[in-house]
Amino acid sequence: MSRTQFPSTPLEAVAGIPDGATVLVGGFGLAGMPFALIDALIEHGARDLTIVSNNAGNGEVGLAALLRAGRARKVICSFPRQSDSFVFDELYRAGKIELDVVPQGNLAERMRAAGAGIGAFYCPTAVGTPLADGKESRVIDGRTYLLEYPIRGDFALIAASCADELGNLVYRRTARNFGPVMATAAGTVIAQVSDIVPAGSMDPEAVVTPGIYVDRVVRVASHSRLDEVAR
Amino acid sequence: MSRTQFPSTPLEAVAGIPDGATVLVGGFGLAGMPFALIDALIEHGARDLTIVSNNAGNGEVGLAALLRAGRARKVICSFPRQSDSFVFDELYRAGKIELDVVPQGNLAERMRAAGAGIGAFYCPTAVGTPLADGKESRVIDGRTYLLEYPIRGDFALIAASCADELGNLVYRRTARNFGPVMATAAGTVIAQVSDIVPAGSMDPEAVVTPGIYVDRVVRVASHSRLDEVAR
Amino acid sequence: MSTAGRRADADERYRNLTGQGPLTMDELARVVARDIPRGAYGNLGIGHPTRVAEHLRPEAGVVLHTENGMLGMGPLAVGDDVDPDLTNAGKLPVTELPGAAYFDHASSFAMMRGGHLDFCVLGAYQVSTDGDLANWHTGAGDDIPAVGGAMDLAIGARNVLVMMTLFTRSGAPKLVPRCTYPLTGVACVSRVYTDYAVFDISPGGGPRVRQTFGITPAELGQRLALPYTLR
Amino acid sequence: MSTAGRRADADERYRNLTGQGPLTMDELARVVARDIPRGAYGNLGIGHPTRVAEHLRPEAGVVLHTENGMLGMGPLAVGDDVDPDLTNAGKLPVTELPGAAYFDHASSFAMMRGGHLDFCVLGAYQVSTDGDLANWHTGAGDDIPAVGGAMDLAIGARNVLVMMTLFTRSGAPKLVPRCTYPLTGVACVSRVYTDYAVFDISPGGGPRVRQTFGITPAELGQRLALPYTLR
Repeated sequence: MSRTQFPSTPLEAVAGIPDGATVLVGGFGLAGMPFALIDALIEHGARDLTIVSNNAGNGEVGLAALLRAGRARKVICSFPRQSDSFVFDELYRAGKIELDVVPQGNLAERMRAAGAGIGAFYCPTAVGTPLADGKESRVIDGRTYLLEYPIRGDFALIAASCADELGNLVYRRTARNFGPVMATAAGTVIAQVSDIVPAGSMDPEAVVTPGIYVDRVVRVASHSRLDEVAR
Repeated sequence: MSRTQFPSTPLEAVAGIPDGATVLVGGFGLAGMPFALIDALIEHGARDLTIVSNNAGNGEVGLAALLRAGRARKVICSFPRQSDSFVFDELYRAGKIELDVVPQGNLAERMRAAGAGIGAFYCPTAVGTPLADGKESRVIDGRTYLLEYPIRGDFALIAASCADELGNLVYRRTARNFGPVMATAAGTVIAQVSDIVPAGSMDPEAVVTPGIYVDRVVRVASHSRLDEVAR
Repeated sequence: MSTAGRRADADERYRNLTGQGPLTMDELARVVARDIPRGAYGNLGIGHPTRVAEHLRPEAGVVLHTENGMLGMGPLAVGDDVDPDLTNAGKLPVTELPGAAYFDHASSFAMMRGGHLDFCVLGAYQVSTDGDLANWHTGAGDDIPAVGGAMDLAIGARNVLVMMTLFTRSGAPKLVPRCTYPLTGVACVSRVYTDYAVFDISPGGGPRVRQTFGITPAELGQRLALPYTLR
Repeated sequence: MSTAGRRADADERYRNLTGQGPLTMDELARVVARDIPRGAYGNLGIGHPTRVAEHLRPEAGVVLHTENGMLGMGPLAVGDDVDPDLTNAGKLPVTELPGAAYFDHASSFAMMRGGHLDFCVLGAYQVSTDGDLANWHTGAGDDIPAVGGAMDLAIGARNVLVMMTLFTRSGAPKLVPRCTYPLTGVACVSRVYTDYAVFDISPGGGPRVRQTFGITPAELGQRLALPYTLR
């Protein structure tokens, strides 16, 4: 009915992601990480990807597995270094992956700008720090700002808790994190969800990501991969 | 408990609004218009106000009554001219009120920028039109944008359907409109609501305006003024 | 007449349109509606464009956006369905369809400006043969300027469709080499639906006649007094 | 020991702090917590600052923000309360208090950058006597840069409180005339809580000693090797 598609497997859901694509990947640590879609992307085989995500993988699953498989050319993130980010650390120290570190709020706001048709914006974050290097600055009302440009994805892979038949999404707790803003900022938005419900069974006041932003939805078993990680 | 206050009358709620203040006023037409707070502001007596709102009053109530009482020096809005905007029309044609017309999306986004700590942003709206006059422009990736600055209020008057004891707000249907963005963009945010419920009785996933943005909440009888207008 | 009855009636008339002379605005709304792709998201401007909704078949799954914060807008509300908290951009009471979603003004215009709406249908005072749009201000000195969301829609929707009479009451063409009214947007219109003909507009190429109603392209060119031959 | 028991114990020790020598980080967390105003909204950084939460009295109504999208964060989750979808910025499982609200990353950092948080408490490698903060990067060549939300908090919270040991393990002062580590933010810190003393920082004025723990201001000045006398 709506233009949102409902492929039956994660592999079908990631169809068409080409080599060299920029892929936004939701999640903050493990919460909201679209494990099934990332596994499918590994199986799908696209290479030379630029990955935009808050972290650069935990343990050996999810993003870390994608990196280990050698599929990413570059990571744009706020916080690559974690206690269990050994896959990224090794690739980075070996010079096998490019890293662009962006303050977490700028990462979110630059994707928001991409989704909201904003050409660029003046942001006070990182003024006077090494991350300001090479950026244009401007004083407005006595305060210094840096000019920040949108970050747009060719694709976004996100996880939500539930979709309806129009592609409207709701999330659970802090697993919401980057999903909603990434959904606005990519050419093709692919969501994995635990449930798909009929149109009209979601509270219209509580929809977080309207279906207009969602191109493909695939249902996957709830939290299977998280439970595995937690073990 | 939280820093949100709960005055018992609309008049107490608007206490302290000084002459010359910039006041953001929620609502789109009648939906979401904070009638009780506007009436209280008229009674309170502050003059020489700059009003930021989508419209410039309907009929003789709400904003129109405030304008008729001669309290506003200037209106910043997107759509002053309506079938029943005769109060504003008369003042404007008599040269008794200043008007700054802003495209509706820019009105919203400029308030969002104020609330989100953005110094200015490049926006594609109104390029090549008379509303671009005097604005700085810039070509980014081949497209022309105008530089737009934040609109900040000293106070915001908004209407929501329900608050909890922490000042968290939810709205009803399209009465949500400008309330959430105005709540982020003013020094003191005053909300009229139909109900106040205990902390914990609102779904945390469905809160639209977190209490951090809300300084004062006053309960008023539901829709009394709208019913009156509808008659 | 019921909506279904009206639609059947319009169907009947549509089959006999060619050669019958200029269309009524209701017939034209039917022509516009037939061109909207299944599952598309779009916004119908105030006035004649609103009537396009009556001709959209529910099974086509077209989702309507109203800039005051909603996707999934249904038909105008009557009787007990009237809710002052649920209106369209023209402030008329409307209804909610299953799968609807509400959001605030900043989100609504971010959606619009970010290029997420597949189409909008707008009225116009004038459209230039390069796709410039003039629909917000007559330019008369005593006209109170009011822009609303027109400029945001003009630059935001992927396809800006105009629906208008081709001539003013005094017979002046409204499709013109260069707009004399103040502009709403530059080179933004991709198609113009009029009572005499439908035109495709492409940058630099001049309008292409897609369909005529009771008039030949040659006669059209003559009445429009264009400095070139219509294709 | 239970949280309540731990708090009572800390109370007891706090009464006997003066003259007892440097505080433990837990004792210091207690000192920080006592200074947080009732009903304040704030964010506690990863590491030692997280422990401030244990010393906030529920009746003070302090509301904790976690940048991964929540206000109203409760204590760390244990046992059945652990929910992989509910974590803090350090990716540890936490709980939800009554009146909590969830939002996405763009909203979370808009809140932060917009100056809506009353305070944050951050750890630091160094703080300059002008309030410059260095807490994200050691500057070592093989250190993988990871900034997270540190720069956003540094420029966003109304009061940036730092909590740190005053000396490195090798005895070098961490309150310094000029940071040698890469900066997180410029002139952003307003107060520094350390195991030896609490300092107020104001622009241009040099730090003012607010409280000492088992050391005199003169001894402090000597150990810090500041080019001026502490007030």
